Amino acid sequence: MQTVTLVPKEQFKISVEAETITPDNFAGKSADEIGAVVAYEGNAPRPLSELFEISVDGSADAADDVKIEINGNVNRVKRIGEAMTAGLIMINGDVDMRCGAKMKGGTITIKGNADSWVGQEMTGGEINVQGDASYYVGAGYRGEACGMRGGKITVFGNANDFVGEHMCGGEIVIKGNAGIMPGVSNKGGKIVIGGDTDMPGSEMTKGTIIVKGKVKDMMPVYQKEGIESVDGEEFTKYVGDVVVDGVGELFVK
Amino acid sequence: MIIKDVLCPFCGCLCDDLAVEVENNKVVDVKHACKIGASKIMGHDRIKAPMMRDDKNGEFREVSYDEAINESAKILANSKRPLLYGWASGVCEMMKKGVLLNEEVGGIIDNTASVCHGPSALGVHEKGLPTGTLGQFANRSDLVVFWGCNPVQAHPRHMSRYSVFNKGFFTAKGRKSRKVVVFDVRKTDTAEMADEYVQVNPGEDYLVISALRAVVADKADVVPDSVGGVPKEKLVELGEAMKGAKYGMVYFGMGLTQSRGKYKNIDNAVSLITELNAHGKHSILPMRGHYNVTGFGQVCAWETGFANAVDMSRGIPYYNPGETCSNDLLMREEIDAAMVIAGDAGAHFPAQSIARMGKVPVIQVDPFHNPTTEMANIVIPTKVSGVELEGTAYRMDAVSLRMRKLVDVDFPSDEEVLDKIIAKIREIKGASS
Amino acid sequence: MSEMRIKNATVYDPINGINGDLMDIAVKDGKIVDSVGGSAQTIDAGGRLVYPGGVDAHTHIAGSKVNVGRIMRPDDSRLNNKPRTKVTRPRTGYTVPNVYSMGYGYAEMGYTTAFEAAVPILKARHTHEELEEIPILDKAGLTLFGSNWMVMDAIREDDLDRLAAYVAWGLLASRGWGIKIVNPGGGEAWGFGKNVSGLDDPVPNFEVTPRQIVRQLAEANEKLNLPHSIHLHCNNLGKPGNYETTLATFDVCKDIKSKRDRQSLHVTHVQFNAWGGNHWGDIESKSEPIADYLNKNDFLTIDMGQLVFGSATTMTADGPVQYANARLLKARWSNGDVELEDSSGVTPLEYHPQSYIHGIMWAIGLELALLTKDPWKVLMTTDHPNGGPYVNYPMVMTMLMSKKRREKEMEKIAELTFDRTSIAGIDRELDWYDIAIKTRAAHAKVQGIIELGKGHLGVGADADIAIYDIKPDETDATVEFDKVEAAFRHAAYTIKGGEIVVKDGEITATPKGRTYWVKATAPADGHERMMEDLKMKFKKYYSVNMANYMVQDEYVEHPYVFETGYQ
Amino acid sequence: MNLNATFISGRTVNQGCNLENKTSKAYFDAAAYCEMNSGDASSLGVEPGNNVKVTTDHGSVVVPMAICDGNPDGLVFIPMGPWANAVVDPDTKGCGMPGFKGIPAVVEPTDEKAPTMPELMARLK
Repeated sequence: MQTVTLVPKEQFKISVEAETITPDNFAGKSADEIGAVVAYEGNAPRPLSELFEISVDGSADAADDVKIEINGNVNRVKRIGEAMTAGLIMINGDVDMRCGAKMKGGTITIKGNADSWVGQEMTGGEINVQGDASYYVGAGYRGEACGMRGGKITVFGNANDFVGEHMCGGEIVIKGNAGIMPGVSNKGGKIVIGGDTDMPGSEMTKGTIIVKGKVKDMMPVYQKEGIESVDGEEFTKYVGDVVVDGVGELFVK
Repeated sequence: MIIKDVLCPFCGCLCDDLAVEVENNKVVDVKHACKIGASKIMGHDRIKAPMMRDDKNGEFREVSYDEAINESAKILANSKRPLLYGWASGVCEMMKKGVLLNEEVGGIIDNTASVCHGPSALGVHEKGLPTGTLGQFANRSDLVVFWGCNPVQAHPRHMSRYSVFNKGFFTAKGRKSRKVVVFDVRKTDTAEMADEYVQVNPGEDYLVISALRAVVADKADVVPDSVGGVPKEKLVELGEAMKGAKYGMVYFGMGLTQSRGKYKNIDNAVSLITELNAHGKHSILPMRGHYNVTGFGQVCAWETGFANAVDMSRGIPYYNPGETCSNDLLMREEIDAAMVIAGDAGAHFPAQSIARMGKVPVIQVDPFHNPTTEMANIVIPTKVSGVELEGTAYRMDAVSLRMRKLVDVDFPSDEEVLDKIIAKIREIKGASS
Repeated sequence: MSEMRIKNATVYDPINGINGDLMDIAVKDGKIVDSVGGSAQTIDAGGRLVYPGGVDAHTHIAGSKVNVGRIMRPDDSRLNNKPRTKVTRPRTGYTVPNVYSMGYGYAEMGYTTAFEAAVPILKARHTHEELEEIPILDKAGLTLFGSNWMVMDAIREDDLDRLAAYVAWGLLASRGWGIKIVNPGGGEAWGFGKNVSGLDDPVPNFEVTPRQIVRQLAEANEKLNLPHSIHLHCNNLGKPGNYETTLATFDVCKDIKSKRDRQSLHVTHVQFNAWGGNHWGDIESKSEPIADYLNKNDFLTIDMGQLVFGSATTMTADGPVQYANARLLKARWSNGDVELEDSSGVTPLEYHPQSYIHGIMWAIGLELALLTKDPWKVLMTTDHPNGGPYVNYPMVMTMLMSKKRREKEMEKIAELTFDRTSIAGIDRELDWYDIAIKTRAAHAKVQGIIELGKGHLGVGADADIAIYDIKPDETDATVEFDKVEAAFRHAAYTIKGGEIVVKDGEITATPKGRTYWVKATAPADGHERMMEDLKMKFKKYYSVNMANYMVQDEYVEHPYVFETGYQ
Repeated sequence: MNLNATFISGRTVNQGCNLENKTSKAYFDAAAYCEMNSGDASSLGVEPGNNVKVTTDHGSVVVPMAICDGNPDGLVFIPMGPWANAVVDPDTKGCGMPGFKGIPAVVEPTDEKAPTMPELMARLK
């Protein structure tokens, strides 16, 4: 087991792009070697040693034996855990955009809040956000057919608009409220919203959305199917979006 | 001297039939233009000379162009995250230089579309854009819908030249050839002139569009009795009217791009139009604001692959509104310098955004004193494009035309200023590497 | 005076009949010369393959359609990205690259000239703005005339001189190289969401038929003695059973005579128009009757429009076919009607080898090239980016050269493909000389630019030279196709106008290329009648004034004006 | 009494005419006013030209009131410009565009003076 601890040396103001912070990239590296890995502060390349206090405990041959612990606020550090395949990242604070983008495996736990596009285009692995998540949880990049394709994202707080946009697989659980249009244009996967939301499931062709709280604005394009029980709770089941001949299932209290 | 076939450098209509009378190198009369276009060409008080100040609350002092340009270059060259905003009130030739400057400084280039029709581009990424040139609509459209736009106020000649009153090959009766419908949250002047006004609850356009799509798809049975404040029977009637049109045309504006759902409204509207094309011919067009805001999108797309909000910090163009637009960056306080050129962030960004611009050095390149000037450290006055400078502009339908020069002035063009800033930045960066 | 010598070159220069001779090439001031002095810069080709710079007679590299594709597809613009270097600007995009990548990508493959195949006059200014920004390449644009009101009115009124005058004026207005016809009449019909069904289906409201449009434009083309023939995208493209329309269209021009040494009809991306069957379920290849026709007739040429599996962005002035595609595939759809002139559409799609429809399309392109005996009659294209991006040309070249390479591709293609095509049974393998014809010499001949010094290495020609890192006499392309493909992908040297622009596959210089356009004189009285008609149309129907319409000189900063006309 | 309203901003001809004239009185007149219908105005007890204070979660601004009977009840409009910007929503909702329309607002009569453009900007430095 290799544990890499990063402590930000300052509260970054200009965002740092650090797609290099992954278990895959750190496996088997010494603190000095990790310190030499480059991230970008705006347009300026910066070795991680300039940005973080770095310590390494133990060693690992592969990513699945690596744990990265980030102690402090990295709410201006983007792309942490991008495309990681295995291992663990524990962020004891907030994190910036695109955390866990294109993630394939492993686990990211964020103790604080996650900014937009957490788990963008992820295909596997697990992301837990203990605070709130901003826009586009598990969504895609502009113009792409699919957002999230696999894996699981759990947000224990609230999430903003467009949760699971273009989702093609996997699962998103928002324990609190979600902003407008969760599951917009989704083609698969499952979204569970513990609290309230608006306009769920527009253009859903396949997939499941369960809303346990209130829906203020229902999309006017769903066929009501009757009452159905999901995990012991009763919901009204709708099927749609009829405009796109969708067979998506929307469960609303 | 009367100069004919002059293009109007105000709105996206880019009217090209103006006649401008020039005497002793001064514009004395503008014919055929709307009130706004005439006002623009007749001109206003302008900034006389470059100015600088160290403290944004202090007084400006006049400086030479060289000093202002060198100082600007220094700020941009030393910046880790400069924002280059504006661009829409310039010609394409200067926009190309802007894209190059952004490469040189590894910054973000963003144009006024990000507070205007930026969401329309996001809608296009989702669904495309079935459209055409304005003459196509003028000659053919028998059903005209204005959705969340108010051309009487914002594009005063649009209705007479392209969309409503003009006569065309298949629309020989002009206004009588067309049914005009306005969707809006309030009864605008445009709505007053329409055959039908459909009042939509603020922020509920998306729901109304979805309901219309259901009607068009013969699935009205699922539509509830009222959607977005519009009764179901009205929605059915409108949906059927759209299906029955020979050439249906939807023009849309900020009522869709700036209200709840933003680009999803455009996404949904494009789908409606696409689906309607199974019945008759239908097109949709954003009512672009600045006369060449469309041109920036075109130039930026062919130069970088993306139409706007391009982040060059990694040496490769990266685009992601929500992350790389001016207000995203300003609200996160992550820029450390700004250039505002041919656009007025000061007048058109939320106060909180401007307050954040207030904390970093701001370079303004513009002929006129405006709210951005109030926030600027360096001000570099330039020529008024389309009046004092010729060059290319793209009409709202992406037809490019060549703007004419009407009078000569001593001010440098935006392009010349950018050229000099780029040269100076190369000198600074060359010396440090 | 810049001088260069390329020694020990294994040269294939079909226009001059040079077939693999080991020789030296001398260059002076950007042109091929007999010899140069001892102090000339010398490149030792070491027996490696040397071709004239590649020429692409049909591609979509600039203008509104391409930009519509870029703006619609940030998902494409995030592909193939390369940061700027000391020499190059940043590169983005795979199917719709940015202007820089467009030029660099061609040059890296040893190409130096490309023809943008669809330019609406009203949007020609935009096309030229992009063409000027594409580095390195010489280029030209083909102007759309096939659904144009001025054209159709002149044809209905049977006024060939007026038609010819309009063509001459349209080429001037658009700074264009030749007459492009896309789905003749269909663009106008699409103005109200309709299409024409074939050669004899009258265009609504204009009462002329596609047959008349093709025939009369071909006659006008010869009346003006244009360097290129008409360049035709047939009716019914993309529809099963369309090969019959294609064959009938060939016949329309059978007796058209050209004063120039070239075809009198070029039909483009025929792969999309050589389909049998009645619907998607029974679609099959009809490349055989098409190739048979080509084998029996000498008045026409075609290009392949080869399909490449993977991502494509289809873009064409054929508006209705794009709507049909978009609906079928539930894909994004951008339409672009151009008032009085034409239509257009852009739709992204993905070609899947496991789809038999795409498999059949893949087979047809190759069949057309391999079943047609004379290599000069079928140009290699992918109709970039409709059949696939041009960066895949090297792969297509190896497919033409190696049956084994084709078989390797067939392994991943849906079985049903081979019941409906003949590709599996075709043994023909093209050689180095054939490939030189199919990728440069024939393109130059078809476009009429041999006399401008393009597509060959004769004395006086442009010093556009590609040196590939492969020795023809030591390489069996039928087996070593991976090596050949790699060599074609990254030229050892690309020399453009005597300047080394690519070395070892990397861009080393980015000079500006020329833009060719045709200035044709028209019959005087026809011109007069045409201007009268045109003024009326601008006054009543165009949304721009005539004075602001024509492309100004400022937009063609590096022109080469080819003068010709009515005699 | 106060009016609970939905706020929008947008273009007008006069705001357009003065886009390059923003230090002028004409620009102030073109962009510094809040439109509502007669019913809302009388319920607020204000006459055209009387100042009102518009407050949202994002700020507040004082401008003269103007009547526009095209507005439904509870819809108020300030032309795009620095006055409107004082109350718009800066959140870009993940797509780059701040909230210029559809913002919950409270409108009340006031004796406070409407700020000039430089005064508004000075608050932001």
